[in-house]
Amino acid sequence: MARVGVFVCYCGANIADFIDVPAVVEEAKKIKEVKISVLYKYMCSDPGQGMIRDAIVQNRLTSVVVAACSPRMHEKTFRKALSDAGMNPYMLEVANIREHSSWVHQKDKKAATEKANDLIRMAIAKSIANEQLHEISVPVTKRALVIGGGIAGIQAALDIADARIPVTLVEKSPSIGGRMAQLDETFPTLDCSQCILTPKMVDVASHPYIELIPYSEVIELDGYVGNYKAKIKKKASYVDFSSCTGCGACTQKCPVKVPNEFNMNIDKRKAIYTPFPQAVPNKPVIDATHCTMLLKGKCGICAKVCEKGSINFKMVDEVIEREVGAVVIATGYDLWDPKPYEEYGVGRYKDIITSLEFERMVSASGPTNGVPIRPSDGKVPKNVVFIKCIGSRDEAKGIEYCSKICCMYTAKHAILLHHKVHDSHAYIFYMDIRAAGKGYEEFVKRAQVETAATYLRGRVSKIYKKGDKLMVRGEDAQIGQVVEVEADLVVLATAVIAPKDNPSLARLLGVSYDKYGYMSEAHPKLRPVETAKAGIFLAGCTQAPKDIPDTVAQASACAAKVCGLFAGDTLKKDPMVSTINNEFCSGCQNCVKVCPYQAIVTEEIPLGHGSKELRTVAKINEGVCQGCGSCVAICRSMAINLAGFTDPQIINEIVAI
Amino acid sequence: MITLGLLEKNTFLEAVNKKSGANVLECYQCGKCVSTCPVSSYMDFPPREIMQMIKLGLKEESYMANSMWFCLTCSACSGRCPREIDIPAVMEAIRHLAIEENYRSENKKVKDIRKFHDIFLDMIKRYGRNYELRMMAEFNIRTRNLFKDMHLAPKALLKGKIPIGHESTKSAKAIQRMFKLAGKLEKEKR
Amino acid sequence: MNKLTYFPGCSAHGTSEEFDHTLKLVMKTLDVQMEEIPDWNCCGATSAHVMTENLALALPMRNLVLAEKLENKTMGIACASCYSRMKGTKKHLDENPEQAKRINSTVIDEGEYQGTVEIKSMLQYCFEEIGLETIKSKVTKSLSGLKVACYYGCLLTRPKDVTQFDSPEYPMSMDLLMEALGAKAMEFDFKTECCGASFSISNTEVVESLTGKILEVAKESGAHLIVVACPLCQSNLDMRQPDIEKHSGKKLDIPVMYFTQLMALAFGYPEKELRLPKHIVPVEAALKHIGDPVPEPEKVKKTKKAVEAESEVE
Amino acid sequence: MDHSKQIQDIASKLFAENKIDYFVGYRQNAIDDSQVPYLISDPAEIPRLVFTDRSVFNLANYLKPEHTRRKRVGLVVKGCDSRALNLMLTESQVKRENVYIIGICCEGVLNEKGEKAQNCIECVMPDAVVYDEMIGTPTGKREYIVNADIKELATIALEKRADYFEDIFSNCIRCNACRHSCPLCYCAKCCIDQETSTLYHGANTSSGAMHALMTWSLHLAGRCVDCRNCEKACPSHLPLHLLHKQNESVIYENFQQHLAGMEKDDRGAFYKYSLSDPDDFIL
Amino acid sequence: METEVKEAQGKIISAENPDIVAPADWQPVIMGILCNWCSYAGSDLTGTSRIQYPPNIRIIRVPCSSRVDPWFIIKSLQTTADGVLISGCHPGDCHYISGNYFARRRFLVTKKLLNFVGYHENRVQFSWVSAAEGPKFAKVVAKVTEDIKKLGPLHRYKKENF
Repeated sequence: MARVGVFVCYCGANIADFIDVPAVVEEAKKIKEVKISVLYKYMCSDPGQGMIRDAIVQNRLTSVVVAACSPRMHEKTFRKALSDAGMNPYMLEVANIREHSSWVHQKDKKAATEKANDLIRMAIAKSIANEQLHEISVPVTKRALVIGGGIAGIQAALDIADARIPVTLVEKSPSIGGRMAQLDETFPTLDCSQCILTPKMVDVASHPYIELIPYSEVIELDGYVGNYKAKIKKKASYVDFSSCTGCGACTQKCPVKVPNEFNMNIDKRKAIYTPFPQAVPNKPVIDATHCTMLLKGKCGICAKVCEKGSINFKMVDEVIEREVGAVVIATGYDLWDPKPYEEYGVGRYKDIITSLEFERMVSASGPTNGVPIRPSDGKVPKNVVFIKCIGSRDEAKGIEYCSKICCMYTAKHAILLHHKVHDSHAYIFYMDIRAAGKGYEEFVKRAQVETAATYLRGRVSKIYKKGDKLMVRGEDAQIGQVVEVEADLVVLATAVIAPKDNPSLARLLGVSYDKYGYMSEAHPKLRPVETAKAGIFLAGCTQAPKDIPDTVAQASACAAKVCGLFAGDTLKKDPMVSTINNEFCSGCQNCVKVCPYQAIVTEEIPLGHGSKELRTVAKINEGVCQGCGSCVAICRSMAINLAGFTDPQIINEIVAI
Repeated sequence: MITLGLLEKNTFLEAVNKKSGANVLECYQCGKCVSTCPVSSYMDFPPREIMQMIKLGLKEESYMANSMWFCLTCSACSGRCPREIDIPAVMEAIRHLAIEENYRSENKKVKDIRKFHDIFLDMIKRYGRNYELRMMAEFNIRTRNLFKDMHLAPKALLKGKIPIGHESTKSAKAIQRMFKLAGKLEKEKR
Repeated sequence: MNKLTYFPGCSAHGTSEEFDHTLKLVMKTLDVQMEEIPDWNCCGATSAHVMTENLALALPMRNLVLAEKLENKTMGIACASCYSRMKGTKKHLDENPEQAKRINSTVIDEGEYQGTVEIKSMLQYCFEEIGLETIKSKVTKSLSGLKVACYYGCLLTRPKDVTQFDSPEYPMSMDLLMEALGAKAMEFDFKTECCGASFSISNTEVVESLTGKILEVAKESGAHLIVVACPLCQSNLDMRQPDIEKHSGKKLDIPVMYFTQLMALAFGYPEKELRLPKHIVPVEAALKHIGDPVPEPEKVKKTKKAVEAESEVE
Repeated sequence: MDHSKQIQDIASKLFAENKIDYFVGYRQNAIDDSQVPYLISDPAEIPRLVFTDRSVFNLANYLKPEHTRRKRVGLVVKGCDSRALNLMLTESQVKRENVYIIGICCEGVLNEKGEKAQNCIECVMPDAVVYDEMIGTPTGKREYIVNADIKELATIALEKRADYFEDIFSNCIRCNACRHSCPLCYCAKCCIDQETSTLYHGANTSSGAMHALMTWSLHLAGRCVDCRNCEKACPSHLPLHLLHKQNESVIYENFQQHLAGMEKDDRGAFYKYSLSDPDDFIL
Repeated sequence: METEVKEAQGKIISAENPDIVAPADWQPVIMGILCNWCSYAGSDLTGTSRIQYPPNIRIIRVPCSSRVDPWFIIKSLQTTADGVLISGCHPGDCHYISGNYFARRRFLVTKKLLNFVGYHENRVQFSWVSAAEGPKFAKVVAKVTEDIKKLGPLHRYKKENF
């Protein structure tokens, strides 16, 4: 006979004001299994938990029902109280009478009370069918996988490796460095991006605990926290990295010229190339979509000039496997294509460029040797108009959110423009200046005062051509007048968006993503680096737009999380997993098909007691099982059950009202 | 100086939102409408400022402004608005509210514009269709500016640009009935 | 033979008779039978919606109800203002059936409103229903050598959710149509800037400044003439030109023609059918450019290789 | 349609070559002109094997796991039977190497009244889809026809339909013959018989029957091949096909025209999904 | 299979059995089965945002909408509930990757089958409510409650209870 204790919480006034709590307590007493039913102001407080502990011992309770706030809030708290009293913590059920009753039926106390009664009845009925469960412990593979070799991935990999935990760093492009490598100088200190980034890149390459796999992608991830198995596709580079010395003879002699994506297609690179001079690893790869040898079997000059014989046109993609315990996603960001701004003539006017194109132009190692030019005629511009919020904060054409970094880098661009072209002038159309950060407002002031950039508050409405100038029309709300600026060059601060591959990567990794394609963190405030999937973490812009300091901070936080995860030899896991009753399993294996985690395998068991003949049944890997219950619902013979949510428990709830 | 009290219930904002179907609160004052608007420089308050005035509940000031009378309903602003606010509908809503509540601007231009529209509607009421020369003439008579555009008239007439005769719908009665019933509907609404 | 319900609008029988006339010629060549809505009335533009909501809906509704009685369910509208009023009204009525019922009571003598007529501007009709290929096939006299600036005005493509046609910022349908006739459409930034039509009588000062800017930019684009698809645009741009020249001191002298006039010309109708004398700014000089030698487009040096995904080989 | 001779020849051959231990076919019933399933292990009984348009039963039901685990069986299957067999193979209930399948290109069988049976009129696949040896000329897949009965029922008023089905369910005597006659009901222990569920599935009442039959039909949804063994077995003559055909039509219409057992390794509509599945019924 | 909802003066007539009439203030019981990660979290958010909705729903927490076996629905209708609402994560957002896609198929077939044997289609409803959609949850519950209130008490198969 079950002996249930019911503990009803006032939650201060939160519950008591809208539910007749004493009546609820009395109602619960009418159920014959209920041995004690009491109320208290704050069940979650120490005295409240003490009440539960005492009642368990005194009344020899077999299960406990707490009627309080959502189980998502305090289930863990109360479970701990149960185990402190020597009871199996999973004999607890929480009736959610706050979020589900008192807070949502504040105008009808009677109905709210009735509902609370029912919710408690359901919880009591369920708790009677509860079973004793025990935490599962699983072993851990102490190796981390970092996806993406931008500054976020680099920082995370270095921090984890410094804790002497092996790291596999996978980068999609031929070199690590990411977006930061494309930048000229960085706000708010104007230190050169290359100067602070390249030493870290070299550290990655030489770190004994880091395995760098460039020009490759993660294509599959199986397993679960502590025990992931990743498949990594190494794209064919057609260059044997082990023998290549990076002398560069091949790239010099290659006759095929291709738009250079690292320089935003402003200049050309070769079909065999290293993305930029400081690339790590500094080994070239062949772009198979443009190499005439690979396309038509003609040329092969690179192979002829290579003294080491490192060129191998027969190389194919290779899939390698790595067992890892944790994953850090650091896939960075893309920039929004401003095509929808038809009123600006984007696409029609060559002298409208994006901010990253400008960044490459002013970069000393960039395609124009650090001098901004007009793409239409190659002249150095004097009047440059910068327009912020292109795509950002624009529901109609772009995205709703603020891209966070544009205010700062536009101020930087104004300063850089002044550095490179002394007799130039920068006009900046803005809506708001968002400069919250250490040294940021001071930096904007520098742009406004030292550089004397003209800030005009208003969104630009139209750009049209007049002679060889572009007329930029917008309101300056400060003076309440429409102004037109004669521009030589217009720079659009395009929005930061999630990489377009993010959703497919998220699905592959089994983590969720938001409507913009950014990876979702487990909690926006309290768990900002974890995903909802245990053992997978987020660093940098893959989660939301961020500047470099924030990105680095989050990457280091990821590293701390990974190190924490790997601190012990095993992991503890909730016991809410599926179990199979072999007696009923007919071995149809449909459950294997629906399991999203490949947690179900088959095994051969004796046909009967002592029988030599075997039959096939399903078997659940409880380390892998996440407890979704898909298999339970499709098992026709009810051979599978999900601990904590068994059929009897749920049916008890249904019929309890 | 305007003193802003406790805005307990901004009835003006509610009325404008209801009539226009837009939500003025969405405006974040980027000013793209102002530089888009071909006539914003003629307005007392350009669209952006009107939006803010509605938010502040400045009813009289809005009604007495000439902005909504200058709005050409060309929809350029709403097409470019990053928050997709139907600004012409907001302008139209203020205009209709001002008419309903009998606010009359003393601004000469506004008076002219209103007069023109009155004549136009009168023309339709009488003939069912519109007749440009007659309209132009009547407008000039009513605005006591007999010779406005007269230098254009001979040339236009000479070139057959503006025909002398005019036509009307056969069932002018139906149109008159429509005017009467529509007017009644307008009153019922209030 | 295609059938088309036709709503000419007040100007077609007034100031823009040449538009109406050439439109009918063009449609004849294109094998479209136009049926004018019997006893149509003014749509109310540009005054009804300014003053009263109900009347602004009732006037177009009467026309819609009359049009629904005809067999054909596609309606072509010549004037952009009428087009915008009618299509906007239809959209509003369809979205607010209750109000539609109320407004219907004012024109109930004509019948019940169903909402079955599809509304297109004549430009849209030519572009979407007839198609450039058919139009091209009817061209007997190519307009090559003629450079035109296509001016759409505000209401042909705006608001986008009402018109559902072309880009509201940089439309290309008329440009493509002109190219099909052999003319060259110039890059023209003020395609959809407003000309201030509704103030053409009441507030000429505004109109002059707006049209002045449009004409200036059109002139700068190198066009010989401006092509329009709306009577109000035409009369504003054409009639106000002498005044603008006088006030600004700048010589403009750029004629403004309807796209149908040029279509008629290309289809082989004689010039007198275009009713050219009705234009305030003389057209004849501009039309002399037809047949001007067209510079050959620059030959691509390595045609074959240029096609290959942007890559080039030294 | 009379393939008796061919079947007898094949059976003889199989026994002679020692390829099978058992042969399952049909024999004439002694009391009327109907046929009953016939399992033989002795070649001497081969002459009693027949196959005509009276061979209505689905013999795949004779292949529950214990049969083929040790013994090799020769089996006659029509189109629908073969689809059931296909599913059983996919669901690992039959060892393919231990079964010799004689597939029939079926021309349709008769009902008790001697007319062509409804499921044969509406049959989508008369030819066997899995076989070692084929008898007859294949005519191929036919167009899917929505069952005439459910089409008719869908048109009548809700409360009338509810009455109709309450009648059906109250006539169920819970003998479980339907389940035992179904080749796809091979579970070691049916959920309806289990301790945990008997508590809730109810007693022999219309309510209990409703629950049991609905659950049963949902377990067969996307798997039922419309052989109507269940209906033939039902002593109360309940129109059990209604439930199955209803599910089948919903699945066919909404889930890429899925039909049970048509392809090898297809497990049924509930064990896969498409991103484009209907979503409009969800708020 | 659309069926009209009958209305009578001041009374509610059961959609499935016109003989059953309930008073106008009759309150249905609705069984709500919510997935833990999206809809249950969403319903918690409704609570924390204090958005009010009708009190007729009784909520059961399951890990995922794919845990919902159709017989839970049938059982609810047979025993305690006048209607059932099942809610899960939006397609693509399932915490368990694909659970809701499998569930969606079962739900459609179950809903149609129940309608076929004589339950009004509004008795069983489904929704996708994310953890962020507190207001949507309230809206969904209000709609479902209103729908089911119109249908009147569910009487069939209940007389014998179980």
